[in-house]
Amino acid sequence: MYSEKVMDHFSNPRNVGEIENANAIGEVGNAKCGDIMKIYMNIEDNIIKDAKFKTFGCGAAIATSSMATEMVIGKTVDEALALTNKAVMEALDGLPPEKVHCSVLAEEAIHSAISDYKRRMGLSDEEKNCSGCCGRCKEENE
Amino acid sequence: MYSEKVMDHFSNPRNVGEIENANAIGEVGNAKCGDIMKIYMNIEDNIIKDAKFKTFGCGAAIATSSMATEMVIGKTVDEALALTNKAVMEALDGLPPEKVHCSVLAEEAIHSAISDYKRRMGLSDEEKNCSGCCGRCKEENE
Amino acid sequence: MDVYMDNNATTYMKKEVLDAMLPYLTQQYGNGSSKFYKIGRVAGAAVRDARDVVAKAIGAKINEIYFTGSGTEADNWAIKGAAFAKKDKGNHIITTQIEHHAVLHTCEYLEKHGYEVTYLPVDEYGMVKPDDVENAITDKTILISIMTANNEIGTIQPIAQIGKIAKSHKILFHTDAVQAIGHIRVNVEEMGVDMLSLSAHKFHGPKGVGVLYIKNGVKIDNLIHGGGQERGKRASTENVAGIVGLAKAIEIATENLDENIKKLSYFRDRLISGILEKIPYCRLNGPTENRLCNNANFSFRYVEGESILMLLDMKGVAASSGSACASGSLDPSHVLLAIGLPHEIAHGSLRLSVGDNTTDKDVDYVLEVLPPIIERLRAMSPLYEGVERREN
Amino acid sequence: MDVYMDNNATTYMKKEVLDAMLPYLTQQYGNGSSKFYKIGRVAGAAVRDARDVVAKAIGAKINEIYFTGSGTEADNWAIKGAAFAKKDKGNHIITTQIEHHAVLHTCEYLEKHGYEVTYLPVDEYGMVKPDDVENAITDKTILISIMTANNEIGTIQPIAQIGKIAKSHKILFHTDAVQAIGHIRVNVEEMGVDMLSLSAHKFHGPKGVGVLYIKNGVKIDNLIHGGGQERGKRASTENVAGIVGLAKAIEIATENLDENIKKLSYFRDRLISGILEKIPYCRLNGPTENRLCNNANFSFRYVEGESILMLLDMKGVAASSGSACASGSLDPSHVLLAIGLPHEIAHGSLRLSVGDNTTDKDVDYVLEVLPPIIERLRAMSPLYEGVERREN
Ligand SMILES: Cc1ncc(COP(=O)(O)O)c(C=O)c1O
Ligand SMILES: Cc1ncc(COP(=O)(O)O)c(C=O)c1O
Repeated sequence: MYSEKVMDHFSNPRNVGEIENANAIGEVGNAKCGDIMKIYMNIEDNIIKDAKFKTFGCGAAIATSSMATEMVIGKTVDEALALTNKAVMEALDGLPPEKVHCSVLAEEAIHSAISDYKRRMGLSDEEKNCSGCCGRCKEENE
Repeated sequence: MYSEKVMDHFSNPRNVGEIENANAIGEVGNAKCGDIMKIYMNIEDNIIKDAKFKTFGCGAAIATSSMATEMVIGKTVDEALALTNKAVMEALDGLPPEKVHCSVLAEEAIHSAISDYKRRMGLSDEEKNCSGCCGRCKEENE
Repeated sequence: MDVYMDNNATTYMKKEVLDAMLPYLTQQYGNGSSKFYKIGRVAGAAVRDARDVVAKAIGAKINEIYFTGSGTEADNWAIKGAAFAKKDKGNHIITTQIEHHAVLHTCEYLEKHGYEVTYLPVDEYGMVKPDDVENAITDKTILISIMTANNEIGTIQPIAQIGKIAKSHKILFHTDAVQAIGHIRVNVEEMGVDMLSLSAHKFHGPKGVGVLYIKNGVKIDNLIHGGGQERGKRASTENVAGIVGLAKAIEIATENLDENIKKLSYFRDRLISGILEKIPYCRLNGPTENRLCNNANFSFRYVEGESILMLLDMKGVAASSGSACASGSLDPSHVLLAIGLPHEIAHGSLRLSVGDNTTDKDVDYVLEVLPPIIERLRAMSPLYEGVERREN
Repeated sequence: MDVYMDNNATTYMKKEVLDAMLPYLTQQYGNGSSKFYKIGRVAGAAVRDARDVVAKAIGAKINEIYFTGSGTEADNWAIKGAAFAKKDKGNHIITTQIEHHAVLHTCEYLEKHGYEVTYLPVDEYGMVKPDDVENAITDKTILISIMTANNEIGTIQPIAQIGKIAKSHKILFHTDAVQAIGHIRVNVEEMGVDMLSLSAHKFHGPKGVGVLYIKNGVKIDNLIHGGGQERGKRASTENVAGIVGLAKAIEIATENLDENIKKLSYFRDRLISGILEKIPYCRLNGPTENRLCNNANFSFRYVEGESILMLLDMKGVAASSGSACASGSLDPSHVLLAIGLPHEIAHGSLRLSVGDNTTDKDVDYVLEVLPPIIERLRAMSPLYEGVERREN
């Protein structure tokens, strides 16, 4: 069901772990829904120097976390904010329909970490309007 | 589905044909229902000297005609009248449930021929109350 | 000599079909819905590939193919599923008097539950008139179900014409194409159908597996509720081997369609002309044109069908009859009655249906053994007495 | 190394079963209802013999056995058939929260059609209380449907006790015994059931064939209408090979029942004690007594089930999970929720179900590869962070 890229990122996830003294931490999802993504970043001079994650969730959740962290490292904050779930999915050669929400979660986790960073830096009082959940739990069961 | 006896009487039916100058002829059933049995007898001194049949119908109809004619030959008229469909069935080692009506038809054919004989002989004005049909066509489709 | 002449009832399974199935009856026993381990994915992929093959064979999209446990289940699902789903729109169904019992008894069941069903008559060849279909439509009509080809007398219906009528009135149109695969071109687009039923064992596939094609966008109720198989529409652990067998069989049947039709028609026509020539008081039931290439059906006056079958069986010939006795029911075939045969003639019917393994020898043999069988039964028949006498 | 630990999902087909089926997939291709020729009679006799074997295996009479296209179809038929047949008597059905979807979704469908369904709760081990059944009965109750043994957590229900209650209230009682054959003694008399469902592929038979036992005298509506097969109660050309395979499989399963139970329990118990011992923050779901001899089910805190399955698959181990992700649905297993697990713990579940070909080596291997998998996922889990810290 998963692409080779997904399988690769699931079985050899990049950037697993925590960053001590991270200046940007975001956590989205909740255990009830079965996915939690926590992303740690080290941002210097508006550039994401490092990113790591911890994820409780399915194969796709782990693979998207891995891919998303890989994709933002080296990017500016604004570039990282522009990263969409679609881009993460494409980088993974696609996800099965019922797993698309994992890529949404990854996008949200990045946003959440950057919001945290901005708050810490006093750069912005604008709170990213994230529910802390990808919304999947509220979707109608078709 | 049929016993060996039935198959034997179907494939080598006894007493097929007509009797010229028969003094007892009975016909029961109708083409609409898919079975007609016509029995010819030669009755002398109250004894059935010969019996033959012609039957339009299924394997069981042919086998019961064959068996019934064989069973009445040599019998007195009263003995023949006492022949039940059950006796014919037993002699054939049984019939499938949906074919029981064929044995009823055979019993009725014998009765009908004997009634004919009695009428011809002026022996009885009592008409055998035979519908000319085993009644199967009127049965409820279960 | 053994001669199988009942291919409308069922067909032998091709070796290629069994070979395709065997892995899934042995090592590849995984559950087709278990995608998190290899043996399950192998099974799932086999089902997906099979779905693709079936879709291509009938001109459908892969997600319009639903596997079922039989042709009968497909018919039941299409008809009840549509009836229940559309019950707020109306309660009227149009079908014909010559459908298979899988359709007829389903419609009768719905009649007990408040639906109204029009059973259209057919002409003497078993043909439905498209005008009759159109005239039967009311503003309560929710479904038209008309078979592609009749299993007893082989009549091929003008499905594409009826499809146009159904479409112009925006009424769901189902066709039972169980007898059609391998015998005529079946293409859901050209036919203009919304639903179509198939059954593998009629085209050299395994028994116990069928297909319902449901056009994208058509919503019907489920018949078998449960797990999420078949995209949530038909629950049950997938019959992987059966599905693979069905696909292989339909692939072979459609690849070789023209050749098949030619070959089968040849044997059918030899049977028809041989029998009509050799046996008096005999009629061909069903049409001469627009007839299934493998079906021949006769009525022999003055004799009854079950007896014919039994005597044929003694000679090694397997065939079937629309006689009431042979079917265990009280009336002769509803199809033969619908084309206007009187009961007594319908009782004397014989269906010979040729197949992929039929040979000239088989046909010769039938033409050799059948006439004396009819002769013999007529000699025993009280109905024939008068005929003989009149003749002589 | 390949280790199959998902025998509750499906089982491999035994060689003896395939051997029994093969004649009916090759030369003996006759239609089981075509009794007027030899090849048909051979098929018909095979179906009759199979029916006899199944009847003997579950303590039923031969005319109480009806073959279906799956266990799911048997469940649908029993429940809808009873509901529709008894609708003048009442509209209330009693079942449990832990039934298979084949039962649950069928009941939900009936709810949309005016029926009322009580879904009884279960205790923390998945056990239904007979008193709860009795208390739920109203004068509208027409059917009780309670599974013999649960497919996820293995709980074996007190069916005989519930059977007595049903009988004393004169209410039809159906049980889904799909997981029971070959694992516990199944006898319809002792269980006091009116209807019972089976599915061949759960006991080393073929996929796509099941049985509904219907006690003589019990009248339910047909689900699949059509031809006269199965004594007019379940239409479709008989899946002769499948039916023969089912019979052979149930024969083997019941002949060797005691031996089987001993062997499977041994492997199950090795798994349970080994895993509970080696992996912290782990619980066994389901009971320790009255548990299917082949089923083990665990929850591992702080990790999610699909990831476990994927890592197990990479090691060649086939298993399943009640995690929402693994099932493609939104919620984790309704069974795990019904026994009171919070969502986050239910997500981290793993079902290992042993079978006839399980070996000590297989168990050793699972006990070797599973702990590092859980370890690895926990190391990645943000939920585990706190736990580690608290520990250290
Ligand atoms: C026209 C037609 N429809 C439906 C069926 C039912 O198919 P099955 O017996 O495979 O369910 C048959 C054959 O039996 C048929 O000939
Ligand atoms: C308890 C139970 N009931 C019903 C079923 C349905 O059986 P099938 O998938 O063979 O239709 C299953 C298995 O899938 C089951 O475990």
